[in-house]
Amino acid sequence: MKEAVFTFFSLFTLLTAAGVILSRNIIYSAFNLVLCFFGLASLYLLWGATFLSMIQILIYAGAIVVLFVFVVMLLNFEKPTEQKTRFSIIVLSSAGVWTLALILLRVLSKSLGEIPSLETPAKASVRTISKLLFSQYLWPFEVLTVFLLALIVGIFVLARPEKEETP
Amino acid sequence: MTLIDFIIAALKAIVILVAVIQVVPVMIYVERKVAALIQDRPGPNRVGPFGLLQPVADALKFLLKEDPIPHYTNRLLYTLAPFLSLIPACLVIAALPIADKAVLFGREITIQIADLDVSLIYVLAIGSLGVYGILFGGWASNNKFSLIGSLRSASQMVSYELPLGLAAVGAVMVFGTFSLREMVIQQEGTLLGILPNWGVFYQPIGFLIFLVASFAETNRLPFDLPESEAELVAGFHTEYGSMKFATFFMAEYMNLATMSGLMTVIYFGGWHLPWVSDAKLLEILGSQNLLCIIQVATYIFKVSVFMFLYVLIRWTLPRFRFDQLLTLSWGSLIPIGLINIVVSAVLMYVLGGK
Amino acid sequence: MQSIFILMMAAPLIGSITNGLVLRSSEAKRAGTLATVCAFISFFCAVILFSQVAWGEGPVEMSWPWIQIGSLSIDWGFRFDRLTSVMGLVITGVGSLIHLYSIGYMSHEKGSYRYFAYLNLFVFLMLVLVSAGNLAALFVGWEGVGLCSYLLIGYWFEDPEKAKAGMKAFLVNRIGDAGFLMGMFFCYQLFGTLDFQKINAAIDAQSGFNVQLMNVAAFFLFIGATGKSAQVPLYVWLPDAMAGPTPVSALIHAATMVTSGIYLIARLEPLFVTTADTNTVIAVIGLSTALLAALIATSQKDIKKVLAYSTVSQLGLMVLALGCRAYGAALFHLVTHAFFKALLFLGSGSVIHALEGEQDISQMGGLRKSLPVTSLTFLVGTIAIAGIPPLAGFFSKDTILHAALVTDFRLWVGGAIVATLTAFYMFRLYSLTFLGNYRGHVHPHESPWVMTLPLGILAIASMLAGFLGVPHEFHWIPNFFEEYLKPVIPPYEFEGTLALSSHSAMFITTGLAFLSSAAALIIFSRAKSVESKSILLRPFRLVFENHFWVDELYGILFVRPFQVLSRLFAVFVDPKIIDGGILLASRATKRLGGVVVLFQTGNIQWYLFLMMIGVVGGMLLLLRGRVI
Amino acid sequence: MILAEKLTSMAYWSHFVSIALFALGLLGFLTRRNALIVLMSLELMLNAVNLLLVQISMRTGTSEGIVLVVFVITVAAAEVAVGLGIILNLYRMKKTVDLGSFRNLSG
Repeated sequence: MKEAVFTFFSLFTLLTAAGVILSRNIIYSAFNLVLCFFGLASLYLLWGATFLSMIQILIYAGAIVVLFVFVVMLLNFEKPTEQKTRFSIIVLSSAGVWTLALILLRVLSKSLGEIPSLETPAKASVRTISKLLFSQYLWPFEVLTVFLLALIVGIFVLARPEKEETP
Repeated sequence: MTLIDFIIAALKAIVILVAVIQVVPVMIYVERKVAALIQDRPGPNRVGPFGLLQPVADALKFLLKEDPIPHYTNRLLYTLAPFLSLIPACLVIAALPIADKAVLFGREITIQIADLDVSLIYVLAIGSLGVYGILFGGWASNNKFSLIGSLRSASQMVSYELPLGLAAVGAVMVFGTFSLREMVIQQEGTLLGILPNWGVFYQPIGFLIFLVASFAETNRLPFDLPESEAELVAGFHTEYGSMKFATFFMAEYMNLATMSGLMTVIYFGGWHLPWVSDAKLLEILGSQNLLCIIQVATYIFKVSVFMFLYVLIRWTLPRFRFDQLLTLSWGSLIPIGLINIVVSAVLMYVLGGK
Repeated sequence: MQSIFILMMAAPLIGSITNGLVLRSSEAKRAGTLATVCAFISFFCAVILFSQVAWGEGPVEMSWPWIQIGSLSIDWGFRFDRLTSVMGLVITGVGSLIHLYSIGYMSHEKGSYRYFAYLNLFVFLMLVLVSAGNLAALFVGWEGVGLCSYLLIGYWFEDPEKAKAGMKAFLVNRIGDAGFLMGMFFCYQLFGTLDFQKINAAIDAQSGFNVQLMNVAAFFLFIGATGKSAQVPLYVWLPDAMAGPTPVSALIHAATMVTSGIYLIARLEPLFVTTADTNTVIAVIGLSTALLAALIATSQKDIKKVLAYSTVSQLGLMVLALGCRAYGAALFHLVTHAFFKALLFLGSGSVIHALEGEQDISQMGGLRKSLPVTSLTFLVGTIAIAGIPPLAGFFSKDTILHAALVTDFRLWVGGAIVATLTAFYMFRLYSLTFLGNYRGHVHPHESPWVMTLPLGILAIASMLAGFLGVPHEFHWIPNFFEEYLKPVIPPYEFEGTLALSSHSAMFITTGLAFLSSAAALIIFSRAKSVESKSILLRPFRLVFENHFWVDELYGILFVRPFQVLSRLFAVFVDPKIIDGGILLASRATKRLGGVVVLFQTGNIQWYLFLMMIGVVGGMLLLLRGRVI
Repeated sequence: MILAEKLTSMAYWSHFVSIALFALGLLGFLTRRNALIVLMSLELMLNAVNLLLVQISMRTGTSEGIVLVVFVITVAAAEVAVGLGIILNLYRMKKTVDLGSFRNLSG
């Protein structure tokens, strides 16, 4: 049962991801991206990371893709035309990417397969995560907050309409 | 998980969902009646006694009307959009604890579809997905009014999710849990002997922020910018008719219900009667099922009060301008929410816990 | 007392900064007044300090850390003792008079604030030099006054000749400074300190030091002194330094800066007393300088050049005294020389001022009538320098000659010749300038009081200063100067038998001075032209007039090869080898960049593609078939 | 033990899923010329790594991976915000988001 659900959501995720990169219409790409994130959230749920699953939906599906769609709509006033990619590039890239994937698969399944697995999947409770965040990972956490502050400033500068040249 | 469990869960889901969907006809009637009351006119009074069957007539009208799809639209998304709007609204209900538990056939059944340990985040997360229906609907309509409505909706949603989340963080700090059920259970009893032990007394400011933000999240007046009929014809659903429009309509009322339910759960003690503890009530009534019915009734009453508040406000306050809307969120609600968190944290530290 | 000391140092510095950086007043009177007031403040402080040192509690000392590297520790040490007080009084006293004089001399000059700023700065740095407590601090003042000298010689830098003269002075001094530095290093090596007190104390306490090394150290320090004090072979810059304004020549190139070499050696008296070999060198160099310069001076036509060579000659005499270990005598001559040479320079300045810049004595003559004050004071100075009693020069010169006589009879003979020649060329100068008939065309006029007042004061000083240090022959008058310096410089001691009794030696030299003065007066007072008619003397005159072709010799020996070498570097080494190397590097970089730029397409996907290829390649390399 | 075995096999397929997801993202990045889709592909790659982190973390019972994922999500959100801001500005400049037309940095 669990395997079936797992397989279903894995395939769902991969198919929608393929949809993201293959769609001619960018709005379908965005739509596929939402579905892909849902699939990922489900996978997280299956692995027992409930909190992360919710966060995945809240941030990725609820905020990031909304931004994407928002920008797509903004740009839609004059339809952006995308030129076709050259066939040679596609072939070369695919070859490289799948070589890399194969290597990674071999390496990961070899090295990560040796990690001892627990009898039952662990539960990452919010409490554990927050304790870690505020003790062991406090420093990265604080750095991240500063980073976000810098980001806000950066976005503000980026988004500000260009000033009229005043003589 | 045995088959029986599965069947019980499915039944529970179906029953609660069907029950919640009944909010829609009731709300249609209430809304029209209240509007009439405020505008000093009789309102619906032809179909049935006091016009009580008006919702049925409306539903029939929606079902029987022709359902055209304009040729310039994106067919797939145009058709999908209303359901994208409705599905999250239905999904959210799964996390709301309606009552404690009932005993049927020797089994204890919690009156809640799914008792997640992160149900508050779940509600916020799924609730934030409702925007896709509006976005895709507006985009697929291929109509400038619709598109502008969608854009407004997107920025509004993103802007108001933040104060909503910040207000919720305050409550989470007070209760120390993300589980809505836990929160309700903690709100039993009295505070300082006089007040009911409700979240609103711990987080008054948080509650106000939550309330304001919930109006924006449900696209209700005074924040119904995505569909403001004075500017954008009908906003994102300009091109929609018959049952598709009705679906949007349903989604809106469902969202209203879930938001009210959420506020009830977080801030107003959920299924608890004020000043009376469950144990005492059980002693008086002598039956768990009876207690459960009373709890459900209490819950429905509290939710109704909020729904009524929504309706009242809709017909009393004027609409905001869009920039005012955004300034309200980024300029007032978010800073206040942040300050609320800090002050709550300090107070909790000083007073030692809850 | 320390505050007075600080005030003495600070006053000229403040004046310099105010004039040079703050006010920048174009009016000579305003800038000059400020500078003069500062110089006088400094002088009064020096007087107070002098009284303190002479009758009060002794030397004033201050120091604070300057350089601390490992065991090397150098302080900013200042010490105002008796020797310093003598120098300080000369510097500030003569200096302030020259400041006053400059107001008049520079009155026609535009932008003379620069001049006064330099002059004040010079006084400050000279005070640093003479009050420094160690060699390093002294070196700061040493270089500082060199800088001021350079700036003031080249004050009229629009004239390339004058700018070049400044450059020459600076470069020649560099050679001496290199010697000074070497001497300093040797001193540190020998004594482990640069502090004068400690060095002198160490030498006094034990004689276990390597005499050879001490000789070397003393020799190098003396090379430094030859540079600054214009001795053979480094004297050539001083005559050219007359390109500067005349008061500058008076202050820097006659009275103070050029004597800093003498001061340095006197300061390190215990070191030099013990180094016999070096003393011989010093004495010989001093005597040869004195002779050479005196000979050249007899046939110069430029009034300032005559005085310049006279200065070199007198400095040679002082160095001779140093070589004879008569440090007190040298210092005494330094003081008297400061007075009368400053007087002579200022007098010549007054003449030049009166003749609107004319310096050639063939264009002068008979100025006695038109410039009475100048003429009279100049005469006093001439008599003083000629060594005719009872004026200052007689006493100081006699002390030196006596020391030479004691050391070696040959030195005394040379010294006596120098004294005779001095009297001769000075009276020649006086006669050609002030006696006879006027040969020039400009209408001369007497200078204003700001210029004549210093002349008068200096004339009085030249007349009376000699009585401060009456030689031992007149043993009924006490030698105040020697007594005063006793704690710092032990008085000179008689040794061995003399070839000539000191009294007869004195009579001989004085007589020779009288005779040569009279001869000069007779020959030149009625002369129609400057050049002598005698065929017999012509070759000598040719040699003297051209300064023994020393400049030309140096040109051939040092300057030309150096120029050739520089040309080689400028034409070949720098553009071809150094620039070529750099260009090669830059061109190689550009070529390489041209290759690498092919990868920089500006397309982000291309970059990621390359990155991916890199990752794949790297992983394959790392694994080397271990997994696959 | 049976559960453990299952988990191992599930782990294997999880690796496969995350690597495949990563490959798809990389492919999208390399071949698509629309800047928005390139940005989406970037998100796919980040999520592939997240998936791997989650499953390793949950399998070994440590929460470090989860914390890392939280960090990654934060940074990803920030990156998208900046990226979209840049894309909007680019669009304002050239009226297109085709990456092929932004080659001003070409050497």
